[in-house]
Amino acid sequence: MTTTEKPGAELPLQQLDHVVIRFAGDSGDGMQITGNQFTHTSALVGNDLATLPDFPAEIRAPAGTRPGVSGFQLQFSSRDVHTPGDAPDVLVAMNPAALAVNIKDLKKGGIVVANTGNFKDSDLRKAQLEKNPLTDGSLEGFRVIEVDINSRVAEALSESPLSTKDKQRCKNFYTLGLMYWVYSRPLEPTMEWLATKFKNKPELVDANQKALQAGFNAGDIHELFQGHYEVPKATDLPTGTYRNIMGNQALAMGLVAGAKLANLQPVLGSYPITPASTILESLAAYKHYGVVTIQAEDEIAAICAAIGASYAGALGMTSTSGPGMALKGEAMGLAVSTELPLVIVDIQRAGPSTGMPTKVEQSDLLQSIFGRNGDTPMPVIAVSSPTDAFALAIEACRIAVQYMTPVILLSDNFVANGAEPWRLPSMDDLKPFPASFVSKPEGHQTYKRDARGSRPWVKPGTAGMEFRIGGLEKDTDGNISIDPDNHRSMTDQRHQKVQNVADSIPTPEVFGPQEGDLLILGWGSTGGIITQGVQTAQAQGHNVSRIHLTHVWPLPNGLDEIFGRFKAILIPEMNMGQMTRVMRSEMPHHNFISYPKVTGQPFLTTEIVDKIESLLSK
Amino acid sequence: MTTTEKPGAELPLQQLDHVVIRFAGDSGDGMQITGNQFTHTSALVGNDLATLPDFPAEIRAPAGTRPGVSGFQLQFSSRDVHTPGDAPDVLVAMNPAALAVNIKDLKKGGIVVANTGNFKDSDLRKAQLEKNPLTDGSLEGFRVIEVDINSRVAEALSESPLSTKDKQRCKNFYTLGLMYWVYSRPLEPTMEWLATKFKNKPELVDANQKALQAGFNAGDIHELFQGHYEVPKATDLPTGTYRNIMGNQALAMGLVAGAKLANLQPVLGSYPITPASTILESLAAYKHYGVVTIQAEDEIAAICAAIGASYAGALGMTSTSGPGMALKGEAMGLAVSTELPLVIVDIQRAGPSTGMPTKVEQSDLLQSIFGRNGDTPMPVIAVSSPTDAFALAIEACRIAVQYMTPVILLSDNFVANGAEPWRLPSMDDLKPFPASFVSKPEGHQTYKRDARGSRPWVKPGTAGMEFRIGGLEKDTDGNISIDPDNHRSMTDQRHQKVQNVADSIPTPEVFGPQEGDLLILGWGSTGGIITQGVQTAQAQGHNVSRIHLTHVWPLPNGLDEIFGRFKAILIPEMNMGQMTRVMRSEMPHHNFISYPKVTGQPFLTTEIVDKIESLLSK
Amino acid sequence: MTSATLTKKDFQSDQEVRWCPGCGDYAILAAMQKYFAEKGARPEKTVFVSGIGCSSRFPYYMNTYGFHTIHGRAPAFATGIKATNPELDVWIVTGDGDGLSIGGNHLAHILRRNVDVKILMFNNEIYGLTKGQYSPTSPIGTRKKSSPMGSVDRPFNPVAFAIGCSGTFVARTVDNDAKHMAKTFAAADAHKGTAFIEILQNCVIFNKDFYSDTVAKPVRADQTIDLVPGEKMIYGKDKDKGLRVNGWDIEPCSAEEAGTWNPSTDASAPALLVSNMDRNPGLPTPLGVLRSIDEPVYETSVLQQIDEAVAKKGEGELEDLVWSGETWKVD
Amino acid sequence: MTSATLTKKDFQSDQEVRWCPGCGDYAILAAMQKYFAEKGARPEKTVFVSGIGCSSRFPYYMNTYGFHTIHGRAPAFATGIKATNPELDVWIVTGDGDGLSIGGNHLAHILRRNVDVKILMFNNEIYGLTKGQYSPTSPIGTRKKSSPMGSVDRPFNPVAFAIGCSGTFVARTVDNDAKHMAKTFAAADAHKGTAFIEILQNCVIFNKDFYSDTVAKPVRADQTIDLVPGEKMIYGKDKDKGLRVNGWDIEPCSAEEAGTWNPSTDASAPALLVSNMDRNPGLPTPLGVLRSIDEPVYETSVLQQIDEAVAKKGEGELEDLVWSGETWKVD
Ligand SMILES: Cc1ncc(C[n+]2csc(CCOP(=O)(O)OP(=O)(O)O)c2C)c(N)n1
Ligand SMILES: Cc1ncc(C[n+]2csc(CCOP(=O)(O)OP(=O)(O)O)c2C)c(N)n1
Ligand code: SF4
Ligand code: SF4
Ligand SMILES: [Mg+2]
Ligand SMILES: [Mg+2]
Repeated sequence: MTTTEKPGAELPLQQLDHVVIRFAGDSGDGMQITGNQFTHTSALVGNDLATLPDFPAEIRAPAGTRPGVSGFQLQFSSRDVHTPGDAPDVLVAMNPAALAVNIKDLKKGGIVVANTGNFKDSDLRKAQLEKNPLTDGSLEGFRVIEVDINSRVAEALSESPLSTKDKQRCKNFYTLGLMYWVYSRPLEPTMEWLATKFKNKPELVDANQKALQAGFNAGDIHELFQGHYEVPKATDLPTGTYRNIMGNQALAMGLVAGAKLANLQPVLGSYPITPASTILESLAAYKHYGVVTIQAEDEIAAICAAIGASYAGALGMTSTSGPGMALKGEAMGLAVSTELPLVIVDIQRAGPSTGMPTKVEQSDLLQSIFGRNGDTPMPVIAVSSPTDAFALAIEACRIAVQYMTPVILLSDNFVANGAEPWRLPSMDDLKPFPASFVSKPEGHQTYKRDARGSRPWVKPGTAGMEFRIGGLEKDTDGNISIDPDNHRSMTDQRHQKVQNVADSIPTPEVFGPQEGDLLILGWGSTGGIITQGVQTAQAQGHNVSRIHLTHVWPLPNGLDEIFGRFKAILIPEMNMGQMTRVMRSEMPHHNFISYPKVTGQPFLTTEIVDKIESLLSK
Repeated sequence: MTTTEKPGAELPLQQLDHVVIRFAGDSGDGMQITGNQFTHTSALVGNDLATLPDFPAEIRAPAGTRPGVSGFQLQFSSRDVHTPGDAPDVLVAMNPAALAVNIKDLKKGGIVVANTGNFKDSDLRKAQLEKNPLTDGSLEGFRVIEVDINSRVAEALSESPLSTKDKQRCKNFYTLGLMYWVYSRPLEPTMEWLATKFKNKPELVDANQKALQAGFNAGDIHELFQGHYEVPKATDLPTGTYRNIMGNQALAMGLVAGAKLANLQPVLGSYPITPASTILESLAAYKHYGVVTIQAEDEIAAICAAIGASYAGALGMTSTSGPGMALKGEAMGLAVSTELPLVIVDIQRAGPSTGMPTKVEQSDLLQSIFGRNGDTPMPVIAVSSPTDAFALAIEACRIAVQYMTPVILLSDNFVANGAEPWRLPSMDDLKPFPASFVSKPEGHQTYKRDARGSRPWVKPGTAGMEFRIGGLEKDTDGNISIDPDNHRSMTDQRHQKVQNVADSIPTPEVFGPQEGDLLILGWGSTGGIITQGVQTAQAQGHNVSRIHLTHVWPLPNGLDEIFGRFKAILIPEMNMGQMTRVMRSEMPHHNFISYPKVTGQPFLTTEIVDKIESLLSK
Repeated sequence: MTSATLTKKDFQSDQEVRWCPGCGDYAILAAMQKYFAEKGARPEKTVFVSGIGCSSRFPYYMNTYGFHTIHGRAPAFATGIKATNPELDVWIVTGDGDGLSIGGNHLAHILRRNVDVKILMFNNEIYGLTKGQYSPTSPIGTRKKSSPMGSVDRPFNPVAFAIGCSGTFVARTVDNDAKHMAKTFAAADAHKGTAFIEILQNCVIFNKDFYSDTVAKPVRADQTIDLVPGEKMIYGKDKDKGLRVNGWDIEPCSAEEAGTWNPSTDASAPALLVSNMDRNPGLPTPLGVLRSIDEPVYETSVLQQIDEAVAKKGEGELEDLVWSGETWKVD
Repeated sequence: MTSATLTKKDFQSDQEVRWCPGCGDYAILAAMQKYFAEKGARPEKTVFVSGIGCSSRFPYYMNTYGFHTIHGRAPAFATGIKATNPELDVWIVTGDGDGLSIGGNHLAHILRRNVDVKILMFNNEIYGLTKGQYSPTSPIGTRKKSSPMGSVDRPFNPVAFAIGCSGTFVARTVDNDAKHMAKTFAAADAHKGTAFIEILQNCVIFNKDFYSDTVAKPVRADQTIDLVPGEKMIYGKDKDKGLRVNGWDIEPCSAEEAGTWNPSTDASAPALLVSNMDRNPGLPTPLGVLRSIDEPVYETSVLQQIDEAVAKKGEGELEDLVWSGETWKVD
């Protein structure tokens, strides 16, 4: 069956360090599957990689229209990779709309693979194009490979018993085969995947496998390409067992793991919202781990149910995005006041208001730290990549349980839907932090603090420990108090407890020179791009360093000393400068430079590199 | 009827500059009426003054208990007064609970007037006192005047047809008469007030007037006091017509005036909450001014109804306190995104969560500036005193209408319930800022900006201008857009528009030396106390200045230059340092010193003075 | 503006409609545009207010004033709009998630207040826009993304909910019957007060044909009854089935024995009785007007009080406002 | 812990009760403490959850576990508590403002989900804690601080609301009748699922004796009917008045002709019919059990699915969680 032994032996084979490829087509064209298969196969051949799907904002926009375009970008590399890549090297465009929407991102001199079968006049009209971009000269400067995929698939499947319509649905596997040839990937993994996927529909297995093979063969036979490429396996990847994982998936698993490590039942209260809904959906499938998911009537009920769960002795959790966060402020205050553990997940999207639900932004930072009535401090940590989401979900659980506090876990659209290979942690890497419940009345006080500043947790059901709590100010015994000194003291204690979290986290490492002119500070999902950008700039000989903040509130210890070693600290962030504001207010004596980007799109590596260059040349 | 001509001529009459007096008794004792009458009379004799009632947290705690104590403090003076005073010079205690709760505040050497008629064993028990403080030596250092007010009133009213119980309800007027004697006030204003108040119950008029007169006479006759006092009329008060006004009352009037000046109908959506409810209640009584009040089902509905009103062409308003503010964040974002005028009033109280609803705090500042998802800027202004509330409510309306933006108007418990004489503005002082509506389609775009950065306002009902708006990102035409450049541009425009407000406000004045070692920065209700404290410190020869911020976001122009003239800027505030944080993040190069107070109580003048001394002696 | 007759097209906005091909929302939109042309509506007098959801995109497609607000709060915005300008013809579009999940309370309160707005709830028993989680109207056992083993939450019956909130007009129609929609829109429009219409709507992507047993075209005649005020309760392809009351209950009978439908009785119990028929195997799903009573309209009373206050105290002037209370002079 | 018999006193907490002297809340508290002693409740197994309001201070005074949460959200907290530990006996205390104004949606949703909690709504037709504004249960025309010319909002009927939300147990009692309260608490307690009890409660400060025409002691016997499942609908000081059904209506009759009360019919219409009797001059105000049906309990189903999942897939281990999906090796 396979002919992948010596792929395209006649044509020149060129080695590449890394490639960025984007598949784009109509929502119905199966681009997500194509992308995922390419990813999977590339992982198996040993590349490092990162991916980013780009779903249309509409559920199903009319076929062939620009809003209906669905995309999937991946970068695969023979070295460590931190982002899905800036500009694609190759754009696969299944129709004119896909071409029109994506062409502006393609690298100069990049390859366009266009399915000419879908470039009829009617197709151009649906894409609101007056002329055919394949012929009007607008693609000058790119290498355009035209393939009538529709016809080729029809030919390849002429013997198949499938209907014409169903045959055409195999187009994406033909396309995938073609790209496998171009980048010298084996067909077997996808062949196997098809066999399993459609195991009850042999005619579908057959047709899709045939299409895949036909696409692969076409590279060679039709001499569409002047040559093809190889991206050797990455050699700097740590050894271990890997799987590919998306950000929200990893985050959900981290929440289950975190609760397990705390020896608590995870109870999620959530209300669907893009791009957080998949956390609720993932957790709903973990029932055999004892996970309870409550799909609440709104975001307020969701967090209140989670607080109720924590009150009852579980680990309460809630997941949402910006508009939902805005609704949870009052209840967060109650969790702060009653000092119950709680994990609040915010998958940020572009605001203000409903904003651009499918676009990325980091603009909920200030809301997370300050968006509540009263002096109401709460730890905030931020996820930098899909795999980081697993680790930080556990970290959020740890802080919540050890400090009896609500914790905000920030992620964003970019991380949530992005994917990367995950080196599976061994069980020894996961340190338990079991919660303890008090059951003896002797010496117990509801708000008596331990060395961390944390209060004891009593589980209702425990005889002799009956107590009442609430959101009114209270004294150490838990009784309502309006005594002025008590309020000052309790306010201080709540503040101090959150500050104490800093003592439980490491000072972040500086990568690159330990002192110098410029330090780039990243937080959340800018982390990967900053890494890539700084590495590039360093390779170009620039004296620049980087640091990444995982814990954004309280700030880790030692930052002041580190910042003191640099003349300037640049903070790229996808908002109007929110982290810069936090830094200035905490350490006004350092020179922070804000580098905001508010387009709803992640930074490009080149933007980081250019900024570094311009700052260092001043 | 009156004998006030030569009050207590036999006893020495001493002149005082100012006096602080606190009336304290059971909720049912009528202390608020007593205090208000004293205030009214003092205003009429020409004193300047400021008052602060102190209501119990409970609606009606059991009689005689500590939680049931109701208090009213006022400062009256022959000079300009900025606060109700630190420690009272005189404490009138109608029962042991009132004494126990308030004695700690009394000035050293101050006078206690105690109603011994209520110091029976049962009364002491209700107040949870084991010994009688009048006899156990605990009042050493104070001048204690014991009067059995119960018996004296009974005697004075022996001829009255009232029941014994009703006679006893005249106790507060007896007490008031006594204090009138001590401070040489005329009885007429209160006599007249009683005559009007009970005009249909002549026996009540008679009894209360008799009690008042008897109390007044008692000062003389019984030689309870070694002398009495006079506080001459203030001579530094601007001429004009005055009335006494409470903060929330003034604020409500300001909202009506602001809407009138904008030529718009005021529509308030509100949900009751302490200490903001009286704004809703005041506005509900202004129906003949065209005010619509919607008592909504919750704070979210309240703000949404207000936004709906603005959408329909009225001036939408909403009033609440901290927990309610926390709920409004999402809707505020919509108002920012759709750029509709809106006034959001937050009467701050002590948090976090339900906190201490009847106690004061300024801890909603950061929530007001930052508590929303996305980059969602909004002007914030803060009221410093009861009369200032009128002016700033108008200012909030002006900004909202001229800049098509929601505006947050911050006040607090201290201002809301405090009162002071208000020099009534003339109509010429109130400058109109009429709103204009667009009705011509030519050249119109929904988000086309004028010189201020503000967009045009179209009233539904206008033919030919039909348009759709919402919370999704949109372009200048108002059409939904996810274009990256458009989002950057609109985000910038929203940001810039709010910054532009700074150009419409004056740079605040520095009082005292224009440069030096120390500048005290006040915002909101710390203003009065800082004024008083700085004046005191200046009088003591300290080189210290002060500045007050009315507009807390955006900051007024010129501050940077002003701050540059001082070595340090001290920021006293009733929170954990929120304004200090804002200042540092905006102008990190100045030396801001935070002076937080979080006891649920306002600063004392002495605390300001002491802090100044300690900083300047360093 | 002259009141030239407008056509359906005049109510189509210039925005591209972006629902999934085949979505029931298209039919509702078309029916509404047609109805607006027929009733002789003025675009400038009309405001469509919505929350968030596929259904809530509706206002963008009507060439009238429109406000796409935030999730669940449309009734609150509409209350503010009507209290400001009762002349505006305000229509709310909401979904089963927008209106009954996050927005249930605002829906309840506008119903009890009886604000003069028309509410269209597109009930597809699913959250469409967030890609297919079960909703508060999904039956127990619904297997969707967030309920892989089936939902365990008992659903609301939207019309019963509206009746419990003492709604003054409650009706039900379906996206596949343009005539019935038009008739129901007209009945709601004629009502003075809050009119609530549940529209059963097909979400072809996430909950395709959920109504195939009841209001789908092939079975509709036999599985539903159109309740028309003052008419006999008769249904069936051959108009041969009837309903009648028996004690606390409603029961099937022959067409001859059928009772007469009255949605305007003092008590709302009959409305609830019929609205709960779906639960009952032998009985048809009710469509049509379930409840219709006259009650005071909120914004009318609000404005009446203002008029009364003005009549009594005179129109308040800025000067009177400031120069009020007990005053004194300092010279 | 031994299960020694506890007395009423054992359910009194050490906190000083701070309602106004004369407030109806005292009587409800006493009745509850007495009932808890009589039912042999265990303090440690009991949780009182409340929102904000005078009524919501209740948990502080019960010597059990208690959670005084935020305004209107008690049902959501309670849902989280029950989904975590169904063994706990959870009672919600709320007011007409807390439960029907800001909290209406959560109340509606807990009712439809049928979480096994008991809800006591103290209805004094006023916001007590915020000092006397009209509430969503105040009749039109109520003149209070925020409605100087009388309120214009039509009120909710709490029991009708609960029925519209398909509540499985709905009852009404009054603070001045200790016996009736005890009986109603017991009936609610015996119900498996959400039990909603409206308690008419006298706010002596802001809405004194609002119920003087109906449930006040002097008129109660003649102005109210105690609806007891399975018993004849008879009332009056002399037990001489009756009620019976006639078509869509309920009507007065002699005691002999009275019908039998059944709150457990398939449809909830009879419950709504009687719950709306107050509106009707000739008919008595209903007290007692208006609705009582058996339906699946939310948290039972939640936990059952977990058990099923475990039975099918085995108890999930940390190791399995991480080592899932398609993996590959890098050596
Ligand atoms: C505050 C907030 N929470 C959640 C969401 C996400 N959200 C948008 S629409 C929707 C549900 C829509 O369901 P429905 O009202 O039934 O509309 P449909 O799409 O089915 O027409 C949800 C949960 C949001 N936009 N805002
Ligand atoms: C978010 C929020 N909004 C408003 C309030 C103010 N508030 C406290 S209790 C209450 C109403 C209470 O009415 P009800 O539930 O009837 O209780 P009652 O005092 O009458 O027993 C209100 C509006 C609050 N505490 N929190
Ligand atoms: S997801 Fe469903 S409801 Fe939404 S547009 Fe598509 S078919 Fe219609
Ligand atoms: S205000 Fe009313 S409800 Fe509240 S404690 Fe007092 S009497 Fe009871
Ligand atoms: Mg829906
Ligand atoms: Mg109440």
